[in-house]
Amino acid sequence: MKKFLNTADTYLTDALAGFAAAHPELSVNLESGVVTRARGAVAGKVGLVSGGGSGHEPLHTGFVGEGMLDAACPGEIFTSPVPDQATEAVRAADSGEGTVLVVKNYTGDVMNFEMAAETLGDEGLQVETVLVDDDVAVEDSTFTAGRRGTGATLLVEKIAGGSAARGDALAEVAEAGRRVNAASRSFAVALTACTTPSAGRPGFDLPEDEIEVGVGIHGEPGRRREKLRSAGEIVSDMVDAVLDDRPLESGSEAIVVVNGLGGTPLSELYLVYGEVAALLEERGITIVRNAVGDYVTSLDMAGCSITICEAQEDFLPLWDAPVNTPGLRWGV
Amino acid sequence: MKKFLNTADTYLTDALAGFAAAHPELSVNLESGVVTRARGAVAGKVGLVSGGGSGHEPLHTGFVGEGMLDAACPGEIFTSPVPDQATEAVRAADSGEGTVLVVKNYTGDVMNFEMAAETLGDEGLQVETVLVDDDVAVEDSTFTAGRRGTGATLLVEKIAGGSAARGDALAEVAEAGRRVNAASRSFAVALTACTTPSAGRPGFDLPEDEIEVGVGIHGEPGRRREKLRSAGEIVSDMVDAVLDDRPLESGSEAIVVVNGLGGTPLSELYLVYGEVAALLEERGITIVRNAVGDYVTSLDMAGCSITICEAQEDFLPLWDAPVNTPGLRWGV
Amino acid sequence: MDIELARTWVRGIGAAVERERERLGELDAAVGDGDHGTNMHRGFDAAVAAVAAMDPDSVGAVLTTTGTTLVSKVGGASGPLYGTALRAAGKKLDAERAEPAEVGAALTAALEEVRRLGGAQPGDKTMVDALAPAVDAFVRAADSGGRLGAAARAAADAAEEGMRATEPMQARKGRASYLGERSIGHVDPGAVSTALMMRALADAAAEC
Amino acid sequence: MDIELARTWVRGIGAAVERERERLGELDAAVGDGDHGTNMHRGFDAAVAAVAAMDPDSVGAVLTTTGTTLVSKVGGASGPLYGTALRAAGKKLDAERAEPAEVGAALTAALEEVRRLGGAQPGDKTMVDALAPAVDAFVRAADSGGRLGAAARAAADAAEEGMRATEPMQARKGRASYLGERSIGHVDPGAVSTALMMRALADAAAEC
Ligand SMILES: Nc1ncnc2c1ncn2[C@@H]1O[C@H](COP(=O)(O)OP(=O)(O)O)[C@@H](O)[C@H]1O
Ligand SMILES: Nc1ncnc2c1ncn2[C@@H]1O[C@H](COP(=O)(O)OP(=O)(O)O)[C@@H](O)[C@H]1O
Ligand SMILES: [Mg+2]
Ligand SMILES: [Mg+2]
Ligand SMILES: [Mg+2]
Ligand SMILES: [Mg+2]
Repeated sequence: MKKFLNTADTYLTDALAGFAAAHPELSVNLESGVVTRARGAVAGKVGLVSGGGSGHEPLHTGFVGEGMLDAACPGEIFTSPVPDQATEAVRAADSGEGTVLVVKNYTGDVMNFEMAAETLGDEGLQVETVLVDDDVAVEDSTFTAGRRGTGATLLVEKIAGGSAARGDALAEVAEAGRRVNAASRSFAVALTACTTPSAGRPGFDLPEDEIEVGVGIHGEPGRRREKLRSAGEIVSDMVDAVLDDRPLESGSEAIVVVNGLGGTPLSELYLVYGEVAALLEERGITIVRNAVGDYVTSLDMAGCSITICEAQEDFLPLWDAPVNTPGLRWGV
Repeated sequence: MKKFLNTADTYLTDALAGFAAAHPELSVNLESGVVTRARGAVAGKVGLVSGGGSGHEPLHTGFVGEGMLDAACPGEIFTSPVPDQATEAVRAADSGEGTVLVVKNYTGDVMNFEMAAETLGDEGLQVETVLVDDDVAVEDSTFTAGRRGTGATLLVEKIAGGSAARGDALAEVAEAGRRVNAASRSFAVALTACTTPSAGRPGFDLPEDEIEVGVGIHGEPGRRREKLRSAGEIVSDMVDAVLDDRPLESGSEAIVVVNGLGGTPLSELYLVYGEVAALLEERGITIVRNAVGDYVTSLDMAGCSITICEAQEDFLPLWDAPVNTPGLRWGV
Repeated sequence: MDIELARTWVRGIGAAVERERERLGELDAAVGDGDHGTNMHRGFDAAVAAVAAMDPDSVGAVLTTTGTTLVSKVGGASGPLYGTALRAAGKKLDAERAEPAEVGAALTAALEEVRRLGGAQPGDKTMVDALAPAVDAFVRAADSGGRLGAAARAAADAAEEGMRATEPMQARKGRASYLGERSIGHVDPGAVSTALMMRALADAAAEC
Repeated sequence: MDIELARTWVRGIGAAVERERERLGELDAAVGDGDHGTNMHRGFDAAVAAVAAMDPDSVGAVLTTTGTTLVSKVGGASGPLYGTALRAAGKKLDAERAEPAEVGAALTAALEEVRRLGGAQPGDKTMVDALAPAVDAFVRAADSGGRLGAAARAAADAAEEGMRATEPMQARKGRASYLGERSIGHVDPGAVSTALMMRALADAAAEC
């Protein structure tokens, strides 16, 4: 395993310590991993909290700050946080107006956050959960744990964050998040497996001429293995998968995220974006906003995901609203 | 070779086409590769132009925009641009106040930009060149081509960009850039080699337990090969190399850049930053600003560089000044 | 089952998980995200310490503390499932000693909790495929007058058989379900850890 | 040398570079950034086309166009060096024919331009280590009354010898100098491309 690390066991806390050192505007509890804004909950504002396994940086810790999350609770690598972390994060985020909890749809995440929500409910805190399940590589049926939460999380957290920041009420913030999720679909492919510090070697072996298609963000193998083809062909399949699941008519407007999985350089992501843009143009879909970069990663995996979100009218001002976080920053 | 690409020959133009599609606020000449602000030169403002080989994205194209560059001229991958590209970029950036050309110190870059500057001089345009040479892995002696320009380029372009944006005159903008360069030193290590599309395979073979120490940003081997050690040990050597070359006294203030080379995930960069922060604290040096992320990359190389810049008084307001580019954005 | 035996059981699981940590991780890497070994290890490390530090007044207290520790240390899918299951089992055993039938009722409560929380049916390729036959075997042995050791041995055997039976299954719950047909041909890591837990009980109760 | 021979020379370099593209890249990867093959290929591809499309009125025009094309297509270190060198050579040959001594003077001008622009001394492990002995051998052969073919052959032989002599050198110019002692043991890619260029001249002038 080739990584900058001291020991596998301290990887997470060491990385978090560095994050804390780099971002004095945030407050980082190195014991629990919970990250909050240094100034605490914002009076009169609905809280927004997210969390999940680590290894997806900048998600979620990198999205804490003005215009986005109030707190994040990262778990161990690829392991959903425990309920205690989630309750700590929500308590820190709650100013009395209630808190929206953004949860990616994984069995572990759902269960742990549910337990946290019960505890918080018992304490009299209002908590609304927004479940993100955008990954069309997984069929949403009784034969699976349901679609996974992946790239759309960026959109949900930014737009719900904008809604909370402008003073919307708890139900409205949650509703904004849910509508973004409902309007979004994603699909990912991996060129290489990723290596968790504890495993010390890649999660799967992938020959030089093969790729994993329909992967998630936890280093698991995808739906199928294919021969490596040209970017144009790969991206065309990805866009088809996304739009087959949730068609967009000619004339619609979309927000597109081309998200790197951690080991793919920016130039390749732009190349992929160019293919997406051409394909959507052919279909008469206008891309009104885009984000190209590493947002929801899978450690050092080479690969990318494509998220297409129908840009419903009220999404754009909330996407454009000021944001000041380590991972996303504009307008302030 | 595992990359998202169509053909090796079209890699660069395809990536640039995607960049153009993603950033309508910029104007991209797909023939020459020159990127300018869509609204052109800013009246009354000194122009700021940079360029160099491609493969370092977001540098330089991703730093075109308000508060930073007016134009960038990317060459082929790891190949300095030709004089025609540089002249096109400078002409687009020049509003009559003269233009500062940021050039990284490589034989090819220096010669090509010099030829461009001669041509531009003949046309009556005023051009000042700022040479960036921060990489202490290379001795600055007659036995080498001199220190390379690497991570400090981010600082030079941002701070000179801030100087130009606030209306400083040509000589002042150039002087700001030169002083940032003089105040900065960098050092990089690679965990893996990178693969150029045209070569199709890694530039060198590196066993699982070895790293290249003192690498540049063009996939070349480093000064020496070493056993992989803990992040703490590696970073300690890197910081020593930087500060041995340009010592900072206890009590000084620094801007620190921990820069990913393209294939290293953000969590590792933060881990490295944590080590740097601890080492500088031990030496009594206060980090007053930091940037942790991929800024000056080497395609898909896993590795990082550390840049330490003495934060001279006037640097901070210029670093903090608003910037709105694809690769760096705050304050607007 | 007395308090000391409960403690020995927890320690036994801790030792088994320590020993099998890497294998659990590899099994999970094949169909999931590879963290089941470290998850179980982190949880039972803490649980063993918690149980050693406490002065329990009932068998159930040992299991409840173990469950609570798992919930607050493990995360992922296995943390809440094993954690609440053990808490449910603990609630049933509020005396200093428990007869085999009472232990059987506690294990039944644990299984119900796993099924309620996770919603998995037998055949979905989860820990349920090891736990359900194990609980069934335990209860049957205890009901027919079997001693703790014998019932636990029957349970461990059944758990291991159920664990092996997950190999040809296609997963319908948890991360492995994302793989669809590609999940076939791999043993479920949670079923393996369940089998380890039942075997640890059998070993702890071997003399009873 | 007449105009046609100059064209044949440029085409010959184009073919050699096409053939050796990969090797030039590999040599450059060992001590530099691996682009020398694609750089030369891109440049001479364009130069061959430019020279084919033009209707030159002098030998020098062919070389000047080649040089200008290299400057505007290659980039890197080799682009300006080879480009301005060929332009300097071209300026010396403004007639339809050039005698061997005139070609020798043109090559001398090219070498001077490379040395002026790049600042490299013989022994610095650059193209100069192939070009300097080649020009020297050419001029000596021409001065002693040798015909173009013989002078060019002497130059090509000297270039190849000079190229091979770069292997044990430690680089002091260009990217290879960044490697310090690690640059020892590799042939300089620019010296190789220079040798290819001189050999292409010898081949084009074989019958002269
Ligand atoms: N819905 C479920 N019901 C029962 N068991 C489940 C369920 N989902 C997952 N599991 C079990 O959890 C195990 C995985 O645990 P672990 O790897 O620790 O968590 P995660 O899947 O969150 O990474 C699986 O092997 C399976 O036995
Ligand atoms: N200062 C110099 N003087 C003469 N030749 C040089 C100098 N620097 C580099 N070269 C030559 O250029 C060659 C490399 O060319 P190329 O790879 O195309 O450009 P770059 O080094 O910019 O990638 C070297 O092998 C060397 O022969
Ligand atoms: Mg997990
Ligand atoms: Mg080059
Ligand atoms: Mg797992
Ligand atoms: Mg080169």
